[in-house]
Amino acid sequence: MNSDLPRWATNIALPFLNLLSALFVAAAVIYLLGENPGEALGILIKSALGNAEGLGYTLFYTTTFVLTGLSVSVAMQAGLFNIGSDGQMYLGGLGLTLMMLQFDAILPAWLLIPLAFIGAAVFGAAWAFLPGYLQARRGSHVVVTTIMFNFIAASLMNFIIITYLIPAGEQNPASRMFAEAAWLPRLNDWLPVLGDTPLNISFLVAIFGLVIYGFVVWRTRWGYALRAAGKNAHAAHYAGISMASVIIITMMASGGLAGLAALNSISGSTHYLSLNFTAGAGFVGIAVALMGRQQPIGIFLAAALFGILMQGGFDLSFEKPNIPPETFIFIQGMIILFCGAMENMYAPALSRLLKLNWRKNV
Amino acid sequence: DQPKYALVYDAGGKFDRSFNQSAYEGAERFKKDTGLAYIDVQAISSVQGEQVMRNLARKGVNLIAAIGFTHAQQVQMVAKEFPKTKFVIIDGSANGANVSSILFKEQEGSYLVGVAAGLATKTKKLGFIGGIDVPLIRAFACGYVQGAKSVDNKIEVIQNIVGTTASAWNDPAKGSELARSQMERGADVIFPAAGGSGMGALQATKEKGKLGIGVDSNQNYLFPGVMLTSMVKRVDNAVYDNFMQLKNGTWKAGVTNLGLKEGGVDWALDKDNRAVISAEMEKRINTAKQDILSGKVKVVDPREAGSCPK
Amino acid sequence: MFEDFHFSTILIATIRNAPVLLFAAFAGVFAERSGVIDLALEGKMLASAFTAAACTYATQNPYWGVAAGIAVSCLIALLQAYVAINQRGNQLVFGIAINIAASGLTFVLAQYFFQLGGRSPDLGAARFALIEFPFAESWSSIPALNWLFGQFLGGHTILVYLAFALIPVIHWVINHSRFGLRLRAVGENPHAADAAGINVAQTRYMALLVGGVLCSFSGAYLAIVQSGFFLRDMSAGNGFLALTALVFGNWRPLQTAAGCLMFGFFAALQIQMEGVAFPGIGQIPGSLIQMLPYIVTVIVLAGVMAKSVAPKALGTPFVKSR
Amino acid sequence: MSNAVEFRQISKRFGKVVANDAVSFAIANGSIHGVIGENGAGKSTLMSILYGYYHADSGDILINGEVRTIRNSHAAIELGIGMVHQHFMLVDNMTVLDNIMLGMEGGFRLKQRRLQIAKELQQLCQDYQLELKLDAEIHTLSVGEQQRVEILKQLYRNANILILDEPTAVLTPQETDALFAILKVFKQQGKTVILITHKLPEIMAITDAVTVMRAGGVVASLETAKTDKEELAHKMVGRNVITELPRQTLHTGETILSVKQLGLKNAQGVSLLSDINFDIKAGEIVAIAGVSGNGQSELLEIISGMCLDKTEFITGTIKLGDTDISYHKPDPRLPAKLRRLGLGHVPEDRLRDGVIKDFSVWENILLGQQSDQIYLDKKASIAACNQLLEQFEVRPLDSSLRISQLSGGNQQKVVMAREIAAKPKLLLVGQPTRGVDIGTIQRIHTELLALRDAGVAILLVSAELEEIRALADRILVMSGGRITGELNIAEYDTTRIGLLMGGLHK
Ligand SMILES: Nc1ncnc2c1ncn2[C@@H]1O[C@H](COP(=O)(O)OP(=O)(O)OP(=O)(O)O)[C@@H](O)[C@H]1O
Ligand SMILES: Nc1ncnc2c1ncn2[C@@H]1O[C@H](COP(=O)(O)OP(=O)(O)OP(=O)(O)O)[C@@H](O)[C@H]1O
Ligand SMILES: [Mg+2]
Ligand SMILES: [Mg+2]
Repeated sequence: MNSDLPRWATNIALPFLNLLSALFVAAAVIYLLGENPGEALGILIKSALGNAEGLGYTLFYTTTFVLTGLSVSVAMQAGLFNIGSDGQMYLGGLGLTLMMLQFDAILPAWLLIPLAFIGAAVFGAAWAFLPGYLQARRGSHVVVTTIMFNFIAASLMNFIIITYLIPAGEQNPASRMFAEAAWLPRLNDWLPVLGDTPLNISFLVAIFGLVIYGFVVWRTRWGYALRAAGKNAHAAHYAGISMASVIIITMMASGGLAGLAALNSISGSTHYLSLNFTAGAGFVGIAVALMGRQQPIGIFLAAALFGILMQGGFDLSFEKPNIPPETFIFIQGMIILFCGAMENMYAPALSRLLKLNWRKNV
Repeated sequence: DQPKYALVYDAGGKFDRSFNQSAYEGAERFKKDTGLAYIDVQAISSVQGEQVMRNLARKGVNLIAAIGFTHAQQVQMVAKEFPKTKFVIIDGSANGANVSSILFKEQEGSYLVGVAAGLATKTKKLGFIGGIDVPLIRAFACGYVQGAKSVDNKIEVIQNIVGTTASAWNDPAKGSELARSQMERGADVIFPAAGGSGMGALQATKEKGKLGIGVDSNQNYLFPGVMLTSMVKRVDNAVYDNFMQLKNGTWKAGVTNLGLKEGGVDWALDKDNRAVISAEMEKRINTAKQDILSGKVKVVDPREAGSCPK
Repeated sequence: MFEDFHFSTILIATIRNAPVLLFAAFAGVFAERSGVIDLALEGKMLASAFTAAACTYATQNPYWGVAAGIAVSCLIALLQAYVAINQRGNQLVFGIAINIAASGLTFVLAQYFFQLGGRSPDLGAARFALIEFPFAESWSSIPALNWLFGQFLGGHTILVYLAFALIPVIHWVINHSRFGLRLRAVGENPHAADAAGINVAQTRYMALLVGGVLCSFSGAYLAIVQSGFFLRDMSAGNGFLALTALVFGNWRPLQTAAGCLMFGFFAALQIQMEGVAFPGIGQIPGSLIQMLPYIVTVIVLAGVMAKSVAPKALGTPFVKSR
Repeated sequence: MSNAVEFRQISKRFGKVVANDAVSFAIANGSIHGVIGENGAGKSTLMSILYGYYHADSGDILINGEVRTIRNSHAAIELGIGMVHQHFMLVDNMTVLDNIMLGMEGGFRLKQRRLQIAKELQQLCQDYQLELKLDAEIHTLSVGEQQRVEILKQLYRNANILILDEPTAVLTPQETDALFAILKVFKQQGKTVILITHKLPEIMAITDAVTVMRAGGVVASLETAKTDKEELAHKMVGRNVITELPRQTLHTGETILSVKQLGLKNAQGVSLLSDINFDIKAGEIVAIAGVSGNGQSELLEIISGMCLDKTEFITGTIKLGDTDISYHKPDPRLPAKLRRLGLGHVPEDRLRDGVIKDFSVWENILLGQQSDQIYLDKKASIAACNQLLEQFEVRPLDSSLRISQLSGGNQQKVVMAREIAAKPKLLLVGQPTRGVDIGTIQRIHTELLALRDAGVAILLVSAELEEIRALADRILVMSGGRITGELNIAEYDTTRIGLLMGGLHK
């Protein structure tokens, strides 16, 4: 579209201008709520990035969003819009919890942690299998089936937690807490400056996931098949790529990644499974995938942006009671709007400006 | 200097017209009575809850009251890290020498409003609407059914839940629809325990000229004349008392079960439902109350019994 | 088991449940048949629900509330058109952005104005009157007719009648009017429409605006008719359900309406399934019964209606070139 | 004679590309005016400007002697200009009638207008001898019929100036004749026709004047009667073009493809292919001639392993070398398996099947070969790709471009290069030069002949009899899903082939 703009302009200047616009709208709202926008922004940045512990929390949230963002991105590469990451993450949580409840008393940590991985990924993948299968074999729209599967997951999990997992006499609709052996090592074990943050090794898993994703999608035959199927089904057919298996396998990979996101929240932080623990992370994953253009670095940056808002926004509303936490939900929306949907708004103006400059120089 | 106090709400937030708000009112009353300030904050997720409680403890807050069962595990964890800080968990239980767990016997209050409903119904059909199917809501339902059946064993209680996701507490349209459906099937007194969705249900009962029952705080004032009563759960008292005890140096850790006897739950009678509750009804409800207090009637708690008697 | 079900009640509830979905799904029909994916139904619905409730409360007149809801919903639709058509932005991203923004802003505003935890005050008497058939009285002695005119057909608010009246109207507009013809052409092959001298951008703007108006009724119905107040996030996924009905109905008005009614029906049926002992199964737990409408949708999509065909240009911005 | 259209110094750039460079020429009223030029010469751009689709950066357009600004297609239509685009501008899932009335509805309610317009259209169909079902949906029509819809649309709109952009690229000879007959009637009525084509015989056959474009500019505007094919070809590409390529004598080897009793029915039981029997030996080109829609596409689809949805209705056997490759149940991976057995396939519809538009050129070179290795070595692939691009003179020579940035002709060269580079034993080639300019056609033909001489068996499906004549050693004529005749190239006879194509056995 804006091929006449230099790379630095499309990759840095435009996103920056867009982010600025979103922040401008946010500032207006904060001003109307009776607070000083500049001060608010200062608090937000400082609490999200300005100290090690805040940064730890920011990266903790980022981890979850990277994984759900990857989940949505993988599916998008194959032309599938997986709205079901949230449900898949929910089920992934069930998978790892069942594993941990079963084995946390008898197995050592170095076995439990891989088991948690497998449990989360397998259950997430299994929950994504059926929508994938129905799309591949019956042509049922994956968008609709995954939305439906989110609702179904909510019902199912409600039932399972209430009926089987609540320890006797407890109020909280949640499983019992896992034994410490099943807890993921936290990064503050090695980096004490991080303080009491739940940032754990799933952060490394997420980073590793980004690298693997980038490699598999762009440098292997599976990635090739995936992208080919996503861009042109006819040509994929011509090339002997089975659309059906690409769809099913991709959905399962997507679901598996979403399942892994549960690892961070449960094994890494709370250590028990509770009702609606995903808190909509799967939906943030959609925004992350779209804003990050399904590119590894983009996914990371978008996830980090949402992590910053989550952590900084929470602290800000704590310090400024006039700004309810919901304000940051609105700001999230504005950022997605300006950086995602109106990403090229400033492109014409910028290119005109650059040309003008260029003429002057000549 | 004076001790410092803090309140941590759960996802419902402080104006939910339900137990978060009730806690807020308790703290406000404490502030008014003593002139002492407090900090309050809302944590949307359990991770945030843990984070904020830790921050508050570090800031030197002496008593942190966490509202809602979702905070239970976090309280237990943070309390261990800060043995000098006192914690109160409301609606949930946590272990620790510095933790006070406040639980309510919702079934007892619900039993009383069940008696009221059983006396008020002409159709012998009642309605109950829960937000999500969780143990707490089951306790409400179970007490209500027991109360109604104590009046007339033939009374039938139609039960529904709103949903399974967090939006189940914020779906007044569905709440209203459930109430309508129950009324069309004959129910003439409806008891919603479903947060904001319940407001939709009460609205619908009002429109159809049937009776509604408020929950958690005294909601009789919402629709005077068509509110039969409210099942009040004195979260405000619990917060107020804990704050007061700390101030007076009488605060104690441990599990407290607040039932009728402790004034933790009750039914509400005020000017807004005076016209609906006849003297005869009032007498029978209070008799039921006496029976519970004296131990003559034991209201089954499904959380302990594992299920609700048929 | 069957004696546990009150089918007359289920039918009435179906009618009462349907308008929220009908209005939103029709909004989706216009947007998507013109080639713009409308994931923003949920956000428009929520924004208009808030505006409708707030204005109704302020003016004590539901009609002003509806008018204000229309205005806000149309403003969002205009922004949507600007993004989708002029900016050629990603339509899915727009939808998600608006849904999130609306969820946050309606709460913040509700809290700012009313201080009720994201609620509006009760609208009290400022709501739509129930419309009764004038001759219903005379039938009241015959139970069946009394039910038919008093409860099934009569006794609803004006928005219910509007929703049902719109079914044939929208079918006609889409399939038998000039606007509909152009709309379909633009959504299917905008290049062909453009070559035929049709202004693609203008047609899509119109479609989104009509959708804006329709979607606002959905929000108004939620707030003014069904609840009597606004509450945060009260759209509760209905916008997505409407989209599902749209896909289910193959983007055609009549089938889409049928999809909405089906959802309404199963929602009503599900309410009555709680506590019923089924032979051989016993009582099904409430949380599992909640799945019913969604499972039915999946089964229907997988079985009966395999392969629904979206408008070909859906989601792709129109750029003049081959 | 006055001029219907006159271009004065029209210039148009797309970014750095100059599509039209000070184009000036005039088109006489009541004439048929040809415009020719290589791919990318700027023909379509110029016509799009005339139709209000693009705006010229500078220059004027005169319609009937008056300077006009044509802001959009609507304005062009008002001026009596009609255009039949290179890619048809029809809405697939609407009826012929609705497509024609689109933009001309005349009122909010369609019902009565529909009846009225249908009547008028029937009259027009009679006048111009067009056969069309007005209530048929577009996607059910053949390409030729779709083009008739486009023309009927222009007739109904009373276009006085009709632009046709490569209208014959997808037509059979019969359909082309029918089209030209209509154009002649058009001309008789005093209307003006602008005809863009790559086929010089057509220019010679029907136009009154011709403009040759190259690299955005006008090379010459000539009276058709005063020029010939050779001169035009020379002016077009700037060098001499040999129209007849030299061919070496036939040396056939063993049988590579053997098709026996092949048949295909659709789900309704209608026979699409029946009784197909033929062999192809190494080193020969067997061409299939026929009006499109007579089973050629299905035949290619089955042999290439791409038939998925109606496999249960396939009968007969196919052998590739000694391997039986007949299949009766769907296997989506079959095309890849067949490739490993030595089958190459240049698909009929290259944009749909042959390339992935959003992929770079080097990635497209891997299409079909993607499953040979797990790791895709980008550097090595690009190097290999560049070599191929050089060999096949693909322009621009840049394997990292998205393939959609190449012109159709160059895309075709990429597909061809890919399939040839895999060293197939059998190459299936569908419509290799559709919409491709003369220079490129020559290049592609040269490659195919070289392949034949190297001992590859080639099955060619083409709607161009000229192409078949230039390449084939044997010709099979198909009609109604059967092979209606077979002849050697020595027996080539257009009339006889035409009759066979019409299903007339002699
Ligand atoms: N939409 C576009 N964007 C950028 N450049 C374009 C566009 N359309 C055409 N061009 C440029 O204009 C030049 C002329 O293209 P045009 O389509 O007019 O050629 P043509 O003569 O019609 O070719 P063909 O015989 O292949 O149809 C091309 O070489 C190309 O560089
Ligand atoms: N979006 C674009 N950006 C840049 N160049 C383009 C674009 N679209 C087309 N072109 C250029 O246009 C030229 C011809 O494009 P055009 O679309 O006319 O091809 P075509 O008519 O399909 O080709 P052919 O006549 O060979 O079938 C190519 O050289 C290509 O580089
Ligand atoms: Mg062209
Ligand atoms: Mg061309």
